[in-house]
Amino acid sequence: MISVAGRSFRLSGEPIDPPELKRLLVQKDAGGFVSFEGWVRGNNEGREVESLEYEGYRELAEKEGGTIIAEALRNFAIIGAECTHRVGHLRIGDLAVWVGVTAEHRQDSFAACQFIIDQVKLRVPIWKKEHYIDGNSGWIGIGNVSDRPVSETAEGGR
Amino acid sequence: MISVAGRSFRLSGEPIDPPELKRLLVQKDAGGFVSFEGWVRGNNEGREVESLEYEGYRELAEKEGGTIIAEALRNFAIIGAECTHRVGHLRIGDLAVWVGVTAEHRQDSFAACQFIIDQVKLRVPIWKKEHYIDGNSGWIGIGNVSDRPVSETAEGGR
Amino acid sequence: MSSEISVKVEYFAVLREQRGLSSETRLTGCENPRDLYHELAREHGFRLPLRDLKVAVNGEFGQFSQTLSDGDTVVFIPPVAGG
Amino acid sequence: MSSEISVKVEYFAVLREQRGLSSETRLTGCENPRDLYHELAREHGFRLPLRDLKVAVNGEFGQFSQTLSDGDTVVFIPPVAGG
Repeated sequence: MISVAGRSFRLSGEPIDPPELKRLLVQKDAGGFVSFEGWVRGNNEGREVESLEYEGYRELAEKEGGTIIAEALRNFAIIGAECTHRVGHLRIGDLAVWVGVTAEHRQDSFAACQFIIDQVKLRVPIWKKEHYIDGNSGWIGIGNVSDRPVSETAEGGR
Repeated sequence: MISVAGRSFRLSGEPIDPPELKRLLVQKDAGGFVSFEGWVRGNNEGREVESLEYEGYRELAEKEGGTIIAEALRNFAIIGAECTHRVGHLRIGDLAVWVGVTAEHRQDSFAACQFIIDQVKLRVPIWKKEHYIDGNSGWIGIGNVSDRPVSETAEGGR
Repeated sequence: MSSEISVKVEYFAVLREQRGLSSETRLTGCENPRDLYHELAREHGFRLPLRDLKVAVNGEFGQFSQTLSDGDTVVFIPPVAGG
Repeated sequence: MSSEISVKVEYFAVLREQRGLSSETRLTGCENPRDLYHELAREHGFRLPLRDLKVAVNGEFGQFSQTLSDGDTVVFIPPVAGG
Protein backbone atom coordinates (compact mmCIF):
# COMPACT_ATOMS: atom_id res chain seq x y z
CA MET A 1 0.00 0.00 0.00
CA ILE A 2 1.91 2.97 -1.34
CA SER A 3 0.16 5.68 0.61
CA VAL A 4 1.18 4.28 3.95
CA ALA A 5 4.76 5.34 3.32
CA GLY A 6 4.04 9.07 3.21
CA ARG A 7 1.20 11.32 4.11
CA SER A 8 -1.62 10.61 1.73
CA PHE A 9 -3.46 13.91 2.30
CA ARG A 10 -1.70 17.26 2.08
CA LEU A 11 -2.42 20.97 1.97
CA SER A 12 -0.20 22.71 -0.53
CA GLY A 13 0.67 26.37 -0.82
CA GLU A 14 2.26 25.65 -4.21
CA PRO A 15 0.49 24.69 -7.44
CA ILE A 16 -0.53 21.02 -7.46
CA ASP A 17 1.42 18.79 -9.87
CA PRO A 18 -0.88 15.89 -10.94
CA PRO A 19 1.77 13.80 -12.75
CA GLU A 20 3.97 13.91 -9.65
CA LEU A 21 1.10 12.81 -7.41
CA LYS A 22 0.15 10.09 -9.87
CA ARG A 23 3.66 8.69 -9.68
CA LEU A 24 3.10 8.01 -5.97
CA LEU A 25 0.34 5.59 -6.96
CA VAL A 26 2.04 3.61 -9.71
CA GLN A 27 2.51 -0.08 -9.03
CA LYS A 28 2.18 -3.21 -11.06
CA ASP A 29 -1.11 -4.62 -9.76
CA ALA A 30 -2.99 -1.38 -10.35
CA GLY A 31 -5.17 -1.64 -13.45
CA GLY A 32 -7.60 1.22 -12.91
CA PHE A 33 -6.67 4.77 -11.98
CA VAL A 34 -9.34 7.42 -11.40
CA SER A 35 -8.59 11.02 -10.60
CA PHE A 36 -10.72 14.00 -9.74
CA GLU A 37 -9.60 17.59 -10.23
CA GLY A 38 -11.50 20.56 -8.90
CA TRP A 39 -10.77 23.64 -11.00
CA VAL A 40 -11.60 27.22 -10.03
CA ARG A 41 -14.66 28.22 -12.05
CA GLY A 42 -15.30 31.61 -13.60
CA ASN A 43 -18.70 31.87 -11.99
CA ASN A 44 -20.57 30.62 -8.97
CA GLU A 45 -24.34 30.80 -8.77
CA GLY A 46 -24.44 33.51 -11.37
CA ARG A 47 -21.72 35.75 -9.92
CA GLU A 48 -18.58 36.31 -11.95
CA VAL A 49 -15.52 35.26 -9.98
CA GLU A 50 -12.15 36.90 -10.51
CA SER A 51 -10.06 34.91 -8.03
CA LEU A 52 -10.31 33.22 -4.67
CA GLU A 53 -8.50 32.31 -1.47
CA TYR A 54 -8.44 28.92 0.16
CA GLU A 55 -7.53 28.90 3.82
CA GLY A 56 -6.93 25.71 5.81
CA TYR A 57 -6.50 24.77 9.45
CA ARG A 58 -3.44 22.71 8.55
CA GLU A 59 -3.03 20.52 11.62
CA LEU A 60 -6.63 19.32 11.70
CA ALA A 61 -7.10 19.33 7.92
CA GLU A 62 -4.22 16.95 7.36
CA LYS A 63 -5.38 14.75 10.22
CA GLU A 64 -9.00 14.60 9.00
CA GLY A 65 -7.91 14.18 5.38
CA GLY A 66 -5.69 11.28 6.41
CA THR A 67 -8.63 9.71 8.23
CA ILE A 68 -10.76 9.96 5.08
CA ILE A 69 -8.05 8.27 2.98
CA ALA A 70 -7.77 5.53 5.61
CA GLU A 71 -11.54 5.02 5.52
CA ALA A 72 -11.42 4.73 1.73
CA LEU A 73 -8.62 2.15 1.91
CA ARG A 74 -10.65 0.17 4.44
CA ASN A 75 -14.06 0.42 2.76
CA PHE A 76 -13.19 -0.06 -0.92
CA ALA A 77 -11.10 -2.65 -2.74
CA ILE A 78 -8.45 -0.14 -3.72
CA ILE A 79 -4.66 -0.21 -3.75
CA GLY A 80 -3.72 3.41 -3.09
CA ALA A 81 -5.22 6.87 -2.71
CA GLU A 82 -3.80 10.38 -2.55
CA CYS A 83 -5.35 13.79 -2.11
CA THR A 84 -3.84 17.26 -2.15
CA HIS A 85 -5.78 20.46 -1.54
CA ARG A 86 -4.39 23.82 -2.54
CA VAL A 87 -4.40 26.78 -0.15
CA GLY A 88 -3.66 30.44 -0.90
CA HIS A 89 -4.65 32.71 -3.75
CA LEU A 90 -6.02 31.01 -6.88
CA ARG A 91 -7.20 32.25 -10.25
CA ILE A 92 -9.82 30.91 -12.69
CA GLY A 93 -8.76 27.54 -14.07
CA ASP A 94 -6.27 26.83 -11.27
CA LEU A 95 -6.34 23.40 -9.71
CA ALA A 96 -7.89 23.56 -6.21
CA VAL A 97 -7.96 19.89 -5.28
CA TRP A 98 -6.65 16.64 -6.69
CA VAL A 99 -7.73 13.11 -5.75
CA GLY A 100 -6.21 9.98 -7.27
CA VAL A 101 -7.14 6.37 -6.60
CA THR A 102 -5.77 3.10 -7.96
CA ALA A 103 -7.41 -0.29 -7.83
CA GLU A 104 -7.26 -3.60 -9.59
CA HIS A 105 -10.71 -2.91 -11.01
CA ARG A 106 -12.15 0.37 -12.15
CA GLN A 107 -15.48 0.30 -10.29
CA ASP A 108 -13.63 0.42 -6.98
CA SER A 109 -11.46 3.36 -8.07
CA PHE A 110 -14.50 5.35 -9.19
CA ALA A 111 -16.43 4.71 -5.99
CA ALA A 112 -13.49 5.46 -3.70
CA CYS A 113 -12.48 8.61 -5.57
CA GLN A 114 -15.99 9.98 -5.32
CA PHE A 115 -16.16 9.05 -1.63
CA ILE A 116 -12.91 10.88 -0.90
CA ILE A 117 -13.82 14.14 -2.63
CA ASP A 118 -17.33 14.08 -1.10
CA GLN A 119 -15.93 13.59 2.40
CA VAL A 120 -13.13 16.11 1.96
CA LYS A 121 -15.66 18.77 0.99
CA LEU A 122 -17.85 17.84 3.94
CA ARG A 123 -15.34 17.34 6.73
CA VAL A 124 -11.93 18.90 6.13
CA PRO A 125 -11.46 22.39 7.65
CA ILE A 126 -10.77 24.38 4.52
CA TRP A 127 -12.52 27.62 3.66
CA LYS A 128 -13.02 29.49 0.44
CA LYS A 129 -13.37 33.21 -0.10
CA GLU A 130 -14.45 34.34 -3.54
CA HIS A 131 -13.49 37.70 -5.02
CA TYR A 132 -16.04 38.85 -7.58
CA ILE A 133 -15.49 40.99 -10.64
CA ASP A 134 -17.86 43.60 -9.15
CA GLY A 135 -15.39 44.13 -6.29
CA ASN A 136 -17.31 42.25 -3.61
CA SER A 137 -16.07 39.15 -1.89
CA GLY A 138 -17.47 36.55 0.43
CA TRP A 139 -16.80 33.35 2.35
CA ILE A 140 -18.62 30.41 0.79
CA GLY A 141 -21.07 28.32 2.75
CA ILE A 142 -21.92 30.72 5.57
CA GLY A 143 -24.94 32.39 4.02
CA ASN A 144 -25.19 36.11 4.55
CA VAL A 145 -24.29 35.82 8.20
CA SER A 146 -22.28 39.00 8.37
CA ASP A 147 -25.58 40.90 8.42
CA ARG A 148 -27.26 38.89 11.16
CA PRO A 149 -26.74 38.84 14.91
CA VAL A 150 -25.54 35.52 16.33
CA SER A 151 -28.79 34.89 18.20
CA GLU A 152 -30.90 34.70 15.03
CA THR A 153 -31.64 31.40 13.37
CA ALA A 154 -29.73 30.85 10.17
CA GLU A 155 -29.75 28.05 7.64
CA GLY A 156 -27.01 25.56 8.35
CA GLY A 157 -23.90 25.57 6.13
CA ARG A 158 -24.15 23.23 3.21
CA MET B 1 -18.68 22.23 -26.33
CA ILE B 2 -14.98 21.67 -26.93
CA SER B 3 -15.13 18.11 -28.16
CA VAL B 4 -17.29 19.00 -31.14
CA ALA B 5 -14.36 20.76 -32.77
CA GLY B 6 -12.19 17.66 -33.16
CA ARG B 7 -12.64 13.96 -32.90
CA SER B 8 -13.34 13.14 -29.29
CA PHE B 9 -12.44 9.45 -29.56
CA ARG B 10 -9.16 8.26 -31.05
CA LEU B 11 -7.05 5.16 -31.42
CA SER B 12 -3.39 5.94 -30.94
CA GLY B 13 -0.34 3.95 -31.99
CA GLU B 14 1.81 6.28 -29.87
CA PRO B 15 1.92 6.55 -26.07
CA ILE B 16 -1.03 8.51 -24.70
CA ASP B 17 -0.21 11.93 -23.24
CA PRO B 18 -2.79 12.73 -20.49
CA PRO B 19 -1.79 16.40 -19.94
CA GLU B 20 -2.18 17.06 -23.66
CA LEU B 21 -5.62 15.45 -23.73
CA LYS B 22 -6.64 17.31 -20.61
CA ARG B 23 -5.78 20.60 -22.28
CA LEU B 24 -8.48 19.88 -24.88
CA LEU B 25 -11.04 20.02 -22.09
CA VAL B 26 -10.00 23.18 -20.27
CA GLN B 27 -12.54 25.96 -20.24
CA LYS B 28 -13.71 28.45 -17.69
CA ASP B 29 -17.09 26.99 -16.70
CA ALA B 30 -15.63 23.56 -15.97
CA GLY B 31 -15.34 23.01 -12.24
CA GLY B 32 -15.06 19.23 -12.04
CA PHE B 33 -12.71 17.09 -14.08
CA VAL B 34 -12.68 13.30 -13.76
CA SER B 35 -10.32 11.04 -15.63
CA PHE B 36 -9.93 7.31 -15.89
CA GLU B 37 -6.71 5.60 -16.89
CA GLY B 38 -6.48 1.90 -17.64
CA TRP B 39 -2.95 0.64 -17.01
CA VAL B 40 -1.55 -2.68 -18.17
CA ARG B 41 -1.45 -4.96 -15.13
CA GLY B 42 1.26 -7.46 -14.31
CA ASN B 43 -1.22 -10.26 -13.88
CA ASN B 44 -4.65 -11.27 -15.10
CA GLU B 45 -6.65 -13.95 -13.32
CA GLY B 46 -3.55 -15.38 -11.74
CA ARG B 47 -1.37 -15.50 -14.87
CA GLU B 48 1.74 -13.35 -14.98
CA VAL B 49 1.63 -11.04 -17.97
CA GLU B 50 4.80 -9.88 -19.69
CA SER B 51 3.32 -7.62 -22.37
CA LEU B 52 0.31 -7.33 -24.60
CA GLU B 53 -1.03 -6.21 -27.95
CA TYR B 54 -4.08 -4.11 -28.57
CA GLU B 55 -5.53 -4.31 -32.05
CA GLY B 56 -8.35 -2.09 -33.26
CA TYR B 57 -10.65 -1.94 -36.27
CA ARG B 58 -9.91 1.73 -36.65
CA GLU B 59 -12.74 2.89 -38.89
CA LEU B 60 -15.51 1.36 -36.81
CA ALA B 61 -13.76 1.88 -33.45
CA GLU B 62 -13.50 5.61 -33.98
CA LYS B 63 -17.08 5.78 -35.21
CA GLU B 64 -18.49 3.76 -32.29
CA GLY B 65 -16.27 5.62 -29.78
CA GLY B 66 -17.53 8.92 -31.15
CA THR B 67 -21.11 7.68 -30.74
CA ILE B 68 -20.43 6.82 -27.10
CA ILE B 69 -18.99 10.29 -26.41
CA ALA B 70 -22.03 11.85 -28.11
CA GLU B 71 -24.35 9.75 -25.94
CA ALA B 72 -22.48 10.89 -22.82
CA LEU B 73 -22.79 14.54 -23.85
CA ARG B 74 -26.50 14.05 -24.42
CA ASN B 75 -27.29 12.00 -21.30
CA PHE B 76 -25.21 13.74 -18.63
CA ALA B 77 -24.83 17.40 -17.65
CA ILE B 78 -21.24 17.57 -18.83
CA ILE B 79 -19.24 20.11 -20.76
CA GLY B 80 -16.70 18.01 -22.62
CA ALA B 81 -15.41 14.46 -22.94
CA GLU B 82 -12.41 12.85 -24.61
CA CYS B 83 -11.22 9.28 -24.92
CA THR B 84 -8.09 7.80 -26.46
CA HIS B 85 -7.34 4.09 -26.66
CA ARG B 86 -3.85 2.82 -27.33
CA VAL B 87 -3.15 0.15 -29.95
CA GLY B 88 0.05 -1.80 -30.56
CA HIS B 89 2.53 -3.44 -28.23
CA LEU B 90 2.30 -2.42 -24.54
CA ARG B 91 4.28 -3.34 -21.44
CA ILE B 92 3.28 -3.53 -17.76
CA GLY B 93 2.33 -0.11 -16.43
CA ASP B 94 1.72 1.41 -19.86
CA LEU B 95 -1.40 3.46 -20.34
CA ALA B 96 -3.96 1.53 -22.42
CA VAL B 97 -6.92 3.90 -22.33
CA TRP B 98 -7.62 7.42 -21.11
CA VAL B 99 -11.04 9.02 -20.54
CA GLY B 100 -11.49 12.61 -19.38
CA VAL B 101 -14.74 14.43 -18.63
CA THR B 102 -15.44 17.97 -17.49
CA ALA B 103 -18.63 19.30 -15.96
CA GLU B 104 -19.81 22.17 -13.85
CA HIS B 105 -20.43 19.71 -11.03
CA ARG B 106 -18.43 16.68 -10.07
CA GLN B 107 -21.25 14.10 -9.83
CA ASP B 108 -21.92 14.48 -13.54
CA SER B 109 -18.25 14.06 -14.45
CA PHE B 110 -17.97 10.87 -12.39
CA ALA B 111 -21.12 9.34 -13.86
CA ALA B 112 -20.25 10.22 -17.45
CA CYS B 113 -16.64 9.07 -17.16
CA GLN B 114 -17.76 5.71 -15.83
CA PHE B 115 -20.41 5.44 -18.56
CA ILE B 116 -17.83 6.09 -21.27
CA ILE B 117 -15.26 3.54 -20.12
CA ASP B 118 -17.98 0.93 -19.51
CA GLN B 119 -19.40 1.42 -23.00
CA VAL B 120 -15.98 1.55 -24.67
CA LYS B 121 -15.08 -1.80 -23.15
CA LEU B 122 -18.42 -3.24 -24.21
CA ARG B 123 -18.87 -1.85 -27.71
CA VAL B 124 -15.71 -0.59 -29.36
CA PRO B 125 -13.95 -3.12 -31.65
CA ILE B 126 -10.60 -3.38 -29.89
CA TRP B 127 -8.96 -6.68 -29.01
CA LYS B 128 -6.29 -7.61 -26.52
CA LYS B 129 -3.73 -10.38 -26.75
CA GLU B 130 -1.76 -11.13 -23.62
CA HIS B 131 1.75 -12.56 -23.67
CA TYR B 132 2.49 -14.49 -20.49
CA ILE B 133 5.79 -14.97 -18.74
CA ASP B 134 5.47 -18.74 -19.31
CA GLY B 135 5.67 -18.14 -23.07
CA ASN B 136 1.97 -18.66 -23.83
CA SER B 137 -0.32 -16.01 -25.21
CA GLY B 138 -4.01 -15.60 -25.79
CA TRP B 139 -6.78 -13.30 -26.99
CA ILE B 140 -8.86 -12.05 -24.08
CA GLY B 141 -12.60 -12.64 -23.93
CA ILE B 142 -12.93 -15.55 -26.34
CA GLY B 143 -12.58 -18.42 -23.89
CA ASN B 144 -10.57 -21.41 -25.05
CA VAL B 145 -12.22 -21.40 -28.46
CA SER B 146 -9.13 -22.40 -30.41
CA ASP B 147 -9.64 -25.97 -29.16
CA ARG B 148 -13.32 -26.30 -30.07
CA PRO B 149 -15.05 -26.74 -33.41
CA VAL B 150 -17.37 -23.89 -34.42
CA SER B 151 -20.47 -26.04 -34.06
CA GLU B 152 -20.01 -26.56 -30.32
CA THR B 153 -21.66 -24.34 -27.78
CA ALA B 154 -19.29 -21.96 -26.07
CA GLU B 155 -19.79 -19.44 -23.33
CA GLY B 156 -20.38 -15.98 -24.72
CA GLY B 157 -17.60 -13.40 -24.50
CA ARG B 158 -17.71 -11.29 -21.35
CA MET C 1 -22.79 -19.14 -60.73
CA SER C 2 -24.25 -15.94 -62.18
CA SER C 3 -25.39 -14.96 -58.65
CA GLU C 4 -21.83 -14.78 -57.29
CA ILE C 5 -20.70 -11.49 -55.81
CA SER C 6 -17.28 -10.15 -54.92
CA VAL C 7 -16.85 -9.17 -51.25
CA LYS C 8 -13.86 -7.90 -49.35
CA VAL C 9 -13.39 -9.58 -45.98
CA GLU C 10 -11.18 -7.90 -43.36
CA TYR C 11 -9.84 -9.96 -40.47
CA PHE C 12 -8.91 -8.84 -36.98
CA ALA C 13 -7.45 -10.41 -33.87
CA VAL C 14 -7.97 -14.16 -33.49
CA LEU C 15 -9.65 -14.45 -36.91
CA ARG C 16 -6.76 -12.62 -38.59
CA GLU C 17 -4.34 -15.04 -37.00
CA GLN C 18 -6.39 -18.10 -37.90
CA ARG C 19 -6.85 -16.89 -41.48
CA GLY C 20 -3.24 -15.73 -41.76
CA LEU C 21 -4.43 -12.66 -43.66
CA SER C 22 -5.62 -9.14 -42.81
CA SER C 23 -8.00 -9.03 -45.75
CA GLU C 24 -9.00 -10.81 -48.92
CA THR C 25 -11.41 -10.21 -51.76
CA ARG C 26 -13.36 -13.27 -52.79
CA LEU C 27 -16.20 -14.40 -55.01
CA THR C 28 -19.02 -16.03 -53.09
CA GLY C 29 -22.49 -17.38 -53.61
CA CYS C 30 -23.43 -16.47 -50.03
CA GLU C 31 -26.27 -14.01 -49.72
CA ASN C 32 -25.63 -12.78 -46.20
CA PRO C 33 -22.89 -12.55 -43.55
CA ARG C 34 -24.17 -15.63 -41.71
CA ASP C 35 -23.67 -17.91 -44.68
CA LEU C 36 -20.38 -16.23 -45.50
CA TYR C 37 -19.03 -16.82 -42.00
CA HIS C 38 -20.01 -20.48 -42.09
CA GLU C 39 -18.34 -20.85 -45.49
CA LEU C 40 -15.13 -19.23 -44.20
CA ALA C 41 -15.26 -21.18 -40.94
CA ARG C 42 -15.45 -24.49 -42.83
CA GLU C 43 -12.60 -23.46 -45.10
CA HIS C 44 -10.25 -22.11 -42.44
CA GLY C 45 -11.30 -23.89 -39.27
CA PHE C 46 -12.58 -20.81 -37.42
CA ARG C 47 -13.85 -22.01 -34.05
CA LEU C 48 -15.62 -18.89 -32.74
CA PRO C 49 -19.36 -19.59 -32.74
CA LEU C 50 -21.46 -17.10 -34.64
CA ARG C 51 -23.28 -16.01 -31.50
CA ASP C 52 -20.02 -14.67 -30.07
CA LEU C 53 -19.50 -12.47 -33.13
CA LYS C 54 -20.86 -9.23 -34.46
CA VAL C 55 -20.66 -8.18 -38.04
CA ALA C 56 -19.88 -4.91 -39.76
CA VAL C 57 -20.73 -4.19 -43.38
CA ASN C 58 -19.06 -1.23 -45.07
CA GLY C 59 -17.81 0.19 -41.78
CA GLU C 60 -21.11 0.03 -39.87
CA PHE C 61 -22.47 -2.57 -37.50
CA GLY C 62 -24.87 -4.76 -39.47
CA GLN C 63 -27.04 -7.86 -39.27
CA PHE C 64 -25.99 -11.43 -40.01
CA SER C 65 -29.14 -11.78 -42.07
CA GLN C 66 -28.73 -8.69 -44.23
CA THR C 67 -28.31 -9.18 -47.98
CA LEU C 68 -24.79 -8.61 -49.24
CA SER C 69 -24.12 -6.70 -52.43
CA ASP C 70 -21.26 -6.89 -54.87
CA GLY C 71 -18.33 -4.80 -53.59
CA ASP C 72 -19.32 -4.88 -49.91
CA THR C 73 -16.66 -5.00 -47.19
CA VAL C 74 -17.47 -7.44 -44.39
CA VAL C 75 -15.80 -7.67 -40.99
CA PHE C 76 -16.55 -10.38 -38.44
CA ILE C 77 -15.98 -8.97 -34.97
CA PRO C 78 -14.77 -11.32 -32.22
CA PRO C 79 -15.65 -10.47 -28.60
CA VAL C 80 -14.05 -7.11 -27.88
CA ALA C 81 -11.63 -6.52 -25.04
CA GLY C 82 -10.64 -2.89 -24.97
CA GLY C 83 -9.72 -1.01 -21.83
CA MET D 1 -11.60 34.54 39.74
CA SER D 2 -9.44 31.64 40.98
CA SER D 3 -11.25 29.37 38.48
CA GLU D 4 -9.97 31.27 35.45
CA ILE D 5 -7.94 29.35 32.89
CA SER D 6 -5.69 30.44 30.07
CA VAL D 7 -6.73 29.21 26.62
CA LYS D 8 -5.30 29.85 23.21
CA VAL D 9 -7.91 30.59 20.55
CA GLU D 10 -6.99 30.28 16.87
CA TYR D 11 -9.15 31.98 14.26
CA PHE D 12 -9.73 31.01 10.66
CA ALA D 13 -11.62 32.38 7.69
CA VAL D 14 -14.59 34.63 8.50
CA LEU D 15 -13.88 34.52 12.25
CA ARG D 16 -10.23 35.48 11.71
CA GLU D 17 -11.37 38.46 9.67
CA GLN D 18 -14.03 39.50 12.18
CA ARG D 19 -11.62 39.14 15.10
CA GLY D 20 -8.75 40.78 13.18
CA LEU D 21 -6.35 38.21 14.66
CA SER D 22 -5.10 34.73 13.81
CA SER D 23 -4.77 33.74 17.41
CA GLU D 24 -4.82 35.05 20.96
CA THR D 25 -4.23 33.67 24.42
CA ARG D 26 -6.78 34.80 27.00
CA LEU D 27 -7.88 34.23 30.56
CA THR D 28 -11.46 33.10 30.81
CA GLY D 29 -13.94 31.89 33.37
CA CYS D 30 -15.74 29.83 30.72
CA GLU D 31 -15.79 26.12 31.40
CA ASN D 32 -16.48 24.85 27.91
CA PRO D 33 -16.24 25.91 24.24
CA ARG D 34 -19.94 26.84 24.10
CA ASP D 35 -19.63 29.48 26.77
CA LEU D 36 -16.31 30.64 25.35
CA TYR D 37 -17.82 31.17 21.90
CA HIS D 38 -20.71 33.17 23.29
CA GLU D 39 -18.28 35.29 25.29
CA LEU D 40 -16.16 35.97 22.19
CA ALA D 41 -19.23 36.55 20.02
CA ARG D 42 -20.52 39.21 22.41
CA GLU D 43 -17.13 40.87 22.56
CA HIS D 44 -16.37 40.86 18.83
CA GLY D 45 -19.76 40.71 17.18
CA PHE D 46 -19.39 37.26 15.63
CA ARG D 47 -22.62 36.49 13.83
CA LEU D 48 -22.21 32.81 12.98
CA PRO D 49 -24.67 30.82 15.09
CA LEU D 50 -23.14 28.09 17.20
CA ARG D 51 -25.04 25.39 15.35
CA ASP D 52 -23.18 26.26 12.14
CA LEU D 53 -19.83 25.74 13.87
CA LYS D 54 -17.72 22.81 14.95
CA VAL D 55 -15.05 23.02 17.55
CA ALA D 56 -11.55 21.57 17.81
CA VAL D 57 -9.65 21.31 21.07
CA ASN D 58 -5.92 20.68 20.92
CA GLY D 59 -6.02 19.75 17.25
CA GLU D 60 -8.88 17.23 17.44
CA PHE D 61 -12.57 17.67 16.80
CA GLY D 62 -14.29 18.12 20.16
CA GLN D 63 -17.62 18.84 21.84
CA PHE D 64 -19.03 22.26 22.71
CA SER D 65 -19.86 20.88 26.14
CA GLN D 66 -16.47 19.44 27.01
CA THR D 67 -14.61 20.89 29.96
CA LEU D 68 -11.69 23.11 29.01
CA SER D 69 -8.37 22.92 30.87
CA ASP D 70 -5.71 25.50 31.41
CA GLY D 71 -3.44 25.63 28.36
CA ASP D 72 -5.93 24.21 25.85
CA THR D 73 -6.01 25.43 22.27
CA VAL D 74 -9.51 26.01 20.93
CA VAL D 75 -10.57 26.52 17.31
CA PHE D 76 -14.09 27.39 16.22
CA ILE D 77 -14.66 25.96 12.76
CA PRO D 78 -17.02 27.83 10.42
CA PRO D 79 -18.81 25.81 7.70
CA VAL D 80 -16.12 24.31 5.52
CA ALA D 81 -15.94 24.84 1.76
CA GLY D 82 -13.05 22.88 0.35
CA GLY D 83 -12.98 21.44 -3.17
